[in-house]
Amino acid sequence: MPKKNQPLSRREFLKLSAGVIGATATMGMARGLLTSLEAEEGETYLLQTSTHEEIIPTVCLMCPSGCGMLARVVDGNVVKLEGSPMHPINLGALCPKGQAAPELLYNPDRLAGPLRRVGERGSGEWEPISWSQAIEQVAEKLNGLRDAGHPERAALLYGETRGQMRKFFERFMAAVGSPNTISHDSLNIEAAKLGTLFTQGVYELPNYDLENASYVLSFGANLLEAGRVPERMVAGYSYMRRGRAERGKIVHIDPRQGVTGAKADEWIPIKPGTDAALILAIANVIIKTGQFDSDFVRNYSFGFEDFDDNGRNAVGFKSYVLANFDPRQAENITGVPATTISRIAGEFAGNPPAVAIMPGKGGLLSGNLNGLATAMAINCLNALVGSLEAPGGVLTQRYMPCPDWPDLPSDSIAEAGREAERVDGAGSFFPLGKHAYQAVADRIIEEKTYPVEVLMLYDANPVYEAPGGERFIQAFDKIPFIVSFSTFEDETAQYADLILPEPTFLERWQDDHIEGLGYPGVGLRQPVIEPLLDTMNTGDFLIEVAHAMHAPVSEAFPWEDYKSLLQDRLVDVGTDWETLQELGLWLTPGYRFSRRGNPRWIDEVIGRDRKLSPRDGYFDFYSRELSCLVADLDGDAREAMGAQVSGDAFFLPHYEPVNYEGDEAEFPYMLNVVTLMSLGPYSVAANLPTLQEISGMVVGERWGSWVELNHDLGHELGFEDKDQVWVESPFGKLKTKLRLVEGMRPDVINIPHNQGHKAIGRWAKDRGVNGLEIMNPASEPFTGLASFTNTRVKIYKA
Amino acid sequence: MTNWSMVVDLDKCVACQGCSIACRFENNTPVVSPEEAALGRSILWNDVLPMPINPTEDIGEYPHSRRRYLTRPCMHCENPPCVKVCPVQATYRDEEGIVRQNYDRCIGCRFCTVACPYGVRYFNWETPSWSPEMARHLSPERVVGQGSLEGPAVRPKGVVEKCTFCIHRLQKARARAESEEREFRAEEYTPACVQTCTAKARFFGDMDDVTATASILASSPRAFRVLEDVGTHPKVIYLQEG
Amino acid sequence: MLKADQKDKDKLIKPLFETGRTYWVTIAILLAIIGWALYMYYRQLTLGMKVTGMQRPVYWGVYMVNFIFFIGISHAGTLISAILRVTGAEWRRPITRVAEAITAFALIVGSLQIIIDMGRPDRLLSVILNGRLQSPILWDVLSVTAYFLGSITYLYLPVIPDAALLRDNLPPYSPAWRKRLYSIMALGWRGNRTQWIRLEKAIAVMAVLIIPIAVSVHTIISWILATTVQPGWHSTIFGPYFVVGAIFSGIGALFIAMTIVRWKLKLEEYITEKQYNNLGLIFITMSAVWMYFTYAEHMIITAGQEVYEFPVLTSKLWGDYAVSFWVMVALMVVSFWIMVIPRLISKTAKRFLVFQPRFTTGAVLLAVVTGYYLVTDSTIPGLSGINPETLFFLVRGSLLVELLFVGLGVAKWFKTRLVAATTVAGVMVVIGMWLERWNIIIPTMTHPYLVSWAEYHPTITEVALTAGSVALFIFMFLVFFKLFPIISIWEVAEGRVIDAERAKVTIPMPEASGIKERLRGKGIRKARG
Amino acid sequence: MHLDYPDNPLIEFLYWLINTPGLGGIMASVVGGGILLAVGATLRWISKGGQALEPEEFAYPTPALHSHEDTG
Repeated sequence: MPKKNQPLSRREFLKLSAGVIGATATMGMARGLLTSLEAEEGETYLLQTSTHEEIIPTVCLMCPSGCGMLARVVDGNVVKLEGSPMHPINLGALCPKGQAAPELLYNPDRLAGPLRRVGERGSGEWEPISWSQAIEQVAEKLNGLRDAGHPERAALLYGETRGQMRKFFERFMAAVGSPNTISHDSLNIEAAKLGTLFTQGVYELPNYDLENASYVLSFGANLLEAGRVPERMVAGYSYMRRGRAERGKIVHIDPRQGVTGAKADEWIPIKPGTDAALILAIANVIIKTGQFDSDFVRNYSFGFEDFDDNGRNAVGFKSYVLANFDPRQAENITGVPATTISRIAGEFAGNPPAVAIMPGKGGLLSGNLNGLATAMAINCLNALVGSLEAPGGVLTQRYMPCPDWPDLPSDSIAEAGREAERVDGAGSFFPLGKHAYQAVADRIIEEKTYPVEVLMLYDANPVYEAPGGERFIQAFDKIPFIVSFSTFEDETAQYADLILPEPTFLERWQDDHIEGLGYPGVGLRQPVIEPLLDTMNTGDFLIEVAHAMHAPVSEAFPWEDYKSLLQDRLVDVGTDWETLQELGLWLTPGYRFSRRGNPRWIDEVIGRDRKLSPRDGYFDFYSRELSCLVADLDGDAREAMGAQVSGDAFFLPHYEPVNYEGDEAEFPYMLNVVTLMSLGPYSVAANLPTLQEISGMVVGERWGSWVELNHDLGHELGFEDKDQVWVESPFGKLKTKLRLVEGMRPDVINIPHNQGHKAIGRWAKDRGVNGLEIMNPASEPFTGLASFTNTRVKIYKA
Repeated sequence: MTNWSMVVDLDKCVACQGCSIACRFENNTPVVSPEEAALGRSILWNDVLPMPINPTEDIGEYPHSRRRYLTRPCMHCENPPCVKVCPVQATYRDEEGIVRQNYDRCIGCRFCTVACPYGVRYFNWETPSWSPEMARHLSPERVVGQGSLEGPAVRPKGVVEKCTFCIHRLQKARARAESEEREFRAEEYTPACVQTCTAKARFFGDMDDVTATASILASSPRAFRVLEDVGTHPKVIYLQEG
Repeated sequence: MLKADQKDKDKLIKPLFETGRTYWVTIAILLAIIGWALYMYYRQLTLGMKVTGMQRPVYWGVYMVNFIFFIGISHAGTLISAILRVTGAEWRRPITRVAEAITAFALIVGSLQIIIDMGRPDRLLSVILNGRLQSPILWDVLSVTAYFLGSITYLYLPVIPDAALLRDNLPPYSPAWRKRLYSIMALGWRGNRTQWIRLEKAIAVMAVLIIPIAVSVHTIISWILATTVQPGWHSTIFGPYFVVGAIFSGIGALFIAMTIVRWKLKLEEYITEKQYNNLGLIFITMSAVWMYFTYAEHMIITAGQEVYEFPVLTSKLWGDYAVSFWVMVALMVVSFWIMVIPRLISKTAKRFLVFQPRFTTGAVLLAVVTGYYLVTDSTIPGLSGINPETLFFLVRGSLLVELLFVGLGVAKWFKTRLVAATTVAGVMVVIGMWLERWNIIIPTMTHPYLVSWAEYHPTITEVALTAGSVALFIFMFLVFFKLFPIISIWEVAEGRVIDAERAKVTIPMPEASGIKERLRGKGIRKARG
Repeated sequence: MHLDYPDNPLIEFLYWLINTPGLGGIMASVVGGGILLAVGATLRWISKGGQALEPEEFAYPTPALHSHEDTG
């Protein structure tokens, strides 16, 4: 060792009493204690550090990945967050959003305690109240509804719910007597989930075994920037690329190149909304060349060949695809050369294991059934080459066992209320829908159902995040009592009557299913420091509210608080609470593939969540579940609702041309709102200055918005890079900065998501534009999905 | 003698910028206002650059255009131009090959920032500031000596700062080995960016140890160095895509 | 008691004690500007360097430009006067003091720029305590220190006999402190032979020593840039290029100072056309050498295939810095033109049409019209049938020809106005050389290797400090020359004596027929006497 | 890297010379101080010249002065 410049002279320095962070040190001793002892008299310190340091595991909530985190708490302050090396999603890594989370915790714009509105709605005049007052008031309102016999007039809109939270909300609302527990899924992942349900029969997002895949086709799945579980995808991608002996190939099919397209081995710009045609053309080539998995197709699938449907010869997948999706036909639709389609098909079928990836969010929703049909097509493509439930293919998510929830106490008011039609029309007005978050506004304004009297918003900011969110403000006029659980005064909370701030994820108890790898696991979010402000976990709050309500609602929640609820719920995960707390997670590592046709295949993989069609272990190329669901609607009725194919094609993965909003001549571009790795999908991230600073790395911007247009086209049209431009759709217009980029189809423009906030805090407010504002606010008539990606725009110089 | 060095596999890197932000929280770099940021005054010791950052090379015509991304910490050059020009030895290369920066001695002449071809050196155009709430997440660690202040210590205005390969982590790891009365192992020292790398694209280690992963990767046929022709001999080695 | 000539007394000594209103107004204005600059500097100190337009990657901006510019100006004096002294150029006598003063003050102001530019000026002493010889900044510290001390000495040595002269020839109404000042400054000068011999020896030695130091100063400044690997700077030509530029701009500054002094103090008898003419010839030489270097520097980048250097060049040729680059080139070309062409035109050139004022006026009008069409890009009536590409060359070509005619006319006008021509050229070159420093520093700074290219716009702080620096320079000049005579009295007097001696020597003129006329035709007169 | 300097004590000394903080300052002080000393000495030398026992005082250096010098 060198004597000079030696960075640390040990004896002079400090002694460490226990473990410390650093990649190697974390596993067994997640709780470390680092203390410095006094230096000997007359000697200089070289490294000065904290006197007290703790490492506390928790789970990130800056995006839906749910990465394990180790919080380094120094003298009571969270100074650094590291990825937990134990956590299978992130394997010790942490993305910029997770790294920047201390700025969320210490954000000066956080609400310091519960607030009650005193001025007009939206005036921003509040008075602080106590939590007991808040509990009393909410309980009183809900009791009032129940006393009037209309418990269904309470509604809860929720965003990201983790672990038990969704079931907890459903239970709470059920106990009160309302069916209106409405998820924001219809804005993003619902199409993918329905597509999987109608084919594979599980109401889940597919998971992908990228680690073992040789060939990956990504259909608009911006897997390296913002998928459902970006961190997991990145880890899989990285392993596929260079973690093993043979490097896998990724082909990214998307109008926008983005980071994924740039990193992929091949980027194929495709006409937006035509992925289904491309997928089916690939299937066409695979079927024609006989490269499909005949064992799977023959023995474990339904509807590949034509079949007899009560005497009628129903068209199967094979003949439908062969008849309609020749690569040359697809070339006309998609703009992808037929030779490329054939080549990709050959590569896909010839390099097993191969997998096609669908976007977890965005991308798929295109105004009509096309999104759903595309999701179905992707599943069918995977099934066709036998990649379902196979190494390097599609994995099906399993969960940790949880005890059954105790039965709800018998309650006639609640039971009657639960039977009411949902306020969002899911399952009724939208026959295929599970949730229709964005439709709530219109349906309230148009008084489609009963009035909503109590609206609760959990991690829901529809005014910002729903297309045309301004309509929610209008709808709020008809709702007498609105409660928001937002940590910040966001766009929607501004119009609430009560804001009951929830602590940040670093200060609260919550569990988290580990999703994305297939195998079950549970993560535990725990307060890494005492809550900084007078906040209350929404779980705790609702339990308190239930307790404050009249029987029998109060009896439905036999738990003291949300933490004890969790302890109760997680009793079967295979470890004790202390271990869970110490490690921050528990899991059953390793995905166990079910052999085709065996009981686990039938119970867990194929058909698990089918409600109406047989759970027989057959993968549906021809969706029986879908045909049961729309059994009431004949072909004409379906057409009246906007279906563009008739007959059996409706139940097969098919291609439906997108119904664009806006005339192509007047509005030549399709508007696409993209989520970036930096700002992510959650509104609060926009108020983290660090994330704002790195937000526009892909184009070299910082803080603010821009709109991306094809470079050559832009120059042709007389635009210069960084011009100020108006982006105008039939629904409104926005002014922002134009950036000319090379990797972009000339008929598409992009606006990054999560800017253009009108509230939240000093860093987010009035910065950039929100592309969703000018997007189509309509809902797809079958599924109730928000259909906003069918918005056409024009741009011109400001 | 250790010779610390980093390898970045661009085939794995996904340009997520986790490294940049891990660095920020590890090393207390301040956030600057949007106006300052527009002037390029953001301080990100590790930055991710869309390449080519300037139109010095063609990235091809649509649809065959291809952006690349380069994550760029300090290169800790073996022949660092910054060290040569510093009039007061506020920046120097220590015996383990880390190019360090002493905030207590820097006179703010910005010669090093001008001399560095990689733009890894950042000048404090103003006093770094955090709101009282935000200041709570600052790391209390600092490397101090007689007339020297290094590491994550909050910098005064008017001095230059840069990536140190998280020098305080090295010192901490050594101290820990010492307190546990055992040999220090190179694997115990990992800079924050390497630790957080989402794609596991970064490798760090002792180049003089032929068995270290980093030094094995550095001999890969894909290995290259950025701006090799300016003669800086960077110790951050990249592995090509594809 | 040393006795001054009555003429020197009236012209050189009296003005030191009589101060007009203009002087005080000027001083007040200058102080106001300096005060403003001080305030802006205070802001910069408290708020940080963010008040400047500097940024990443433009880490060096106007301050650095000013630094190089002022250090360049400083070459006016000492180097020129030293070279002239060493080569025994008699005509130097009336201008040495002005030149040397420019040197000293430009050095002060120039060095100040570095302190202004520092992020931590409070740690200035660190450069001495921790100075590392490997850094070109230390080389600069060494050479500027040496040059500054040498220049001050070189300015002071010739002041000694003048101070003594003043001490002994004070007007009766002068304040007592001035007497004391001059007594101290005169160092007990008695004017005896030993002192004179020692003084002249000291001056001669200093003159020789100062030349290499001066050359080193600007070479080293260029090396601050050239020792980095930044695109456009890493050039071997920079040393001599900067030295030549420095001398060039120095002469320009000297011309301005000379003319103002000559005009304000009515020193036509002292500073004659001879000084202008001879200095002008050096100026022309420097101009030519400078242009050669400029061309060489850019030529090599053009021919090289350096992807990083090329954008720097193009930004100057037609990019963001095209205006500053081409204005610089234009200033240099025009200054060269008005220095050279009038000397080439024959006195009798008037008989050619192109030299007649009405022709020039016409050319000016035509050039304005052509320029208008060029700038506004409007169609020219009657030429719509011509192919646009031909028109493109036609319009530009005709503008060039018109400007050439304007230039000829102007040159003719300047033929008889040497002082005006020289001064105009001086102003142009000073501005041009400031732009040259700008064009060297900023385009490279804005086009680095691995940082996104940037734009640089100086802020009001930088403008204020630049204005303050110029004001400080002029202020020091004014104060100094209120205290000391603007012309080295003894040197001029010595020159008069030498001239008188020389005048006694007669070269007889050949009387062969016709030769007289022929020589006269070439402007050579018969020696008188 | 193969750009290491040869193991020559002179080169090592020179490298030490240019790379040691403080030496530059010393050098600058030496140069500055040396010049100041030399200048001071020169001025003193010139000033002392006045003590020479020479009756003539010249306001300007005249030919008389120079011619005398030539002959003397």
